[in-house]
Amino acid sequence: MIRQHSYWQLFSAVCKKDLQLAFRQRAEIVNPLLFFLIVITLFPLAIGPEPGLLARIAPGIIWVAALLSTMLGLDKLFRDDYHDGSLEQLIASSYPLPLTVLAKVVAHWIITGLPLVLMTPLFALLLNLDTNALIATVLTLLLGTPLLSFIGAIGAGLTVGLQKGGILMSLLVLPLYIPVLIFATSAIETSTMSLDYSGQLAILGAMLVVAILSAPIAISSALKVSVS
Amino acid sequence: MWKWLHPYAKADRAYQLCNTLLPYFAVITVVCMIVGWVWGLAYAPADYQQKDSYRIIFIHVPSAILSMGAYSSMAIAAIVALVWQLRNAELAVIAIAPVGACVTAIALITGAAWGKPMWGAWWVWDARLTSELILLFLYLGVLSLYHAFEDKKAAGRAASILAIVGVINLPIIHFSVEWWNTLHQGASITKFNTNAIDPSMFWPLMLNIVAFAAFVGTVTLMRLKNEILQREKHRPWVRQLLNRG
Amino acid sequence: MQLAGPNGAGKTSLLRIIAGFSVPDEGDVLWQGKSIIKNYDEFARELLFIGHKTGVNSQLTALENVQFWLQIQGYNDTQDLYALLAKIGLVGLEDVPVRMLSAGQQRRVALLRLWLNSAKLWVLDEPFTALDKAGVAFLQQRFITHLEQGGAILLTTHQDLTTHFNDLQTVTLEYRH
Amino acid sequence: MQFDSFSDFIAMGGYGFYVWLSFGSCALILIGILLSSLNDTKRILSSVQQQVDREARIKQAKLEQQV
Repeated sequence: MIRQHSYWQLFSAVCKKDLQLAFRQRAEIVNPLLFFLIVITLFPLAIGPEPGLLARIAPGIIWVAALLSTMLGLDKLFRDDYHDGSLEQLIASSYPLPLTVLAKVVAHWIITGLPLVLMTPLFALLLNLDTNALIATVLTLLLGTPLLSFIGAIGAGLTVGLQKGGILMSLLVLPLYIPVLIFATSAIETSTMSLDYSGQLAILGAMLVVAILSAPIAISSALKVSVS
Repeated sequence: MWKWLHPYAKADRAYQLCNTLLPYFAVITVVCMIVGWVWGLAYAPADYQQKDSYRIIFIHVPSAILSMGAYSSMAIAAIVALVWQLRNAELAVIAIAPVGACVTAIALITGAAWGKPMWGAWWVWDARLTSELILLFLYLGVLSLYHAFEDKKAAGRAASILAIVGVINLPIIHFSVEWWNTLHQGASITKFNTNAIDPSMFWPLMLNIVAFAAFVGTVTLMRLKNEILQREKHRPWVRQLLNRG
Repeated sequence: MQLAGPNGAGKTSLLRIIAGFSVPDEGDVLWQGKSIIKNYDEFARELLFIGHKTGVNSQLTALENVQFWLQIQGYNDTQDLYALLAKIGLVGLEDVPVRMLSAGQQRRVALLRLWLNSAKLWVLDEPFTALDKAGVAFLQQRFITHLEQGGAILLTTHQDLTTHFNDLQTVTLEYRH
Repeated sequence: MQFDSFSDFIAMGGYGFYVWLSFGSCALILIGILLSSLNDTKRILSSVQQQVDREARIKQAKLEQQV
């Protein structure tokens, strides 16, 4: 048999498998989105529907809802592979594990993060957000949700071997999300005042680059601990 | 009546019944929808207050009525399914749910498109729109519960229970939202003064309501056929269908 | 080489240390004179591990599983996978999600890896579980060809293998408190 | 007919965008669910056909083994 090592082949194979699984059970994609939508609906019901008030708190609502709904899918990121033994096979494969992990995180973002970004205009309508703030929200989500996937995957990797890792994982991960939340909401806040918010975006971008470079290594060590 | 209905508890008979009913529903849908839309869009007089934007009513009101109607018929099917243990009724619950969700989505979208010129905002947290949104969540809940189960028998029963719970909750939700709304913004905006509706607008509206109802019926029958086929996949009568078609 | 011993003696733990998933408290595992912990990537290229958890995704079909393994191992899938699946007794079940198959059939899907790999060292944890007689015989046949090609097999099993393999070495672990 | 010309009809007295947006999205959704239902029928029937073929193949393989 011919054996050719191509990193791209591994990356696309792992990515493709996860996407294929997600599209086979569409609930995985749809349910976090619905959760997001329902959480957003709860806020006007709880604090009243005045458009001005809603527009003011909208960035906070959207981002907190985004944090919670990406949390939902994280638990599943490595769990199935852990339980059926695929994770061991991936570790024992001759490819570097961080690359495999990167592929899985990218797939996770396509499944949970990207739909959120695409649906944002709808949420903006519900919360009476103006166009400026909408653009800022989309941009921050575009930079921020992959960050959430990377940071969350570290927590998921650490807790995958535990019996009831779900809640523990949220406790580990949510504090790590705080910087993302701060810079993202501050960018949107600034945009509503028609000021320049490229600084906050630059910080988010820098954090994303650091995450892409370092998180896969952290995640693979976490997975090795969980498997042993 | 029971004697008359009983043979249709069998899957292949129910399938045939769907097949016989389907053309009638389809014809009514096509005729009423074409006439209703042309009448509503081109021939009905413009409203003196809202001008031509009011024409959205010819799809907004039918879809809003049908979103409720489809939910109640789904709940009735669910009750029949649970009380008489009729599997076909369970399948009907699952057949109606996606159609109902679509009609609800239409009501929401047309409501938003009507709201923009009238209230100046695409979305207003108005009592009726909010209840409609919650209704959409209920539909989607039934659907995703059904698809989450591996065992479709259990799935049908679970979805039926949820549909019944939803229909009991629906009035409570509606009144609480109404109360929430009046608490926050005084009297809610009334879109349409119903007793003043002119016959020249009333008849096309009626026609469109019939068209929507027939459409819901048509698609429900089609989906019911699918569900029956899916469940009876391994039976010989389904395999015979292959040879014929 | 067979690893024997009563339940709970530590066969699986030892296999997992040898495969490099767990780190031993003391000592080291050497493969061709080199520590596997330090040279894991090199070792992984020569290793095929099938544990209790078989690494078969139950949502995907047998065919999709096999294609995925080939890809993550870096092989180009040029061979006729249908013929291979037929050989192992999965005719007509290629495009059924694995979760619909019986336990023995699922095990067969996992064991397909033995035909799709050029690894020298096979580490197998209870490969015969859930297989029927024909399956066991078929698997032993595959073991013999692998050994003839100069490969090594380390496995745990409760079956008696001495009748089929002449130079079988058995290491027996004892249960200690 | 309420409108003098076709362009009047499209303009809907200045509300054209909203009216056609609602009617358009409505038509889109209705056609969408209709097509997806038709597609489901096709999918189910083809899966039945697949199952029939599969059983035939298993039978064939068993026959070959016996020979």
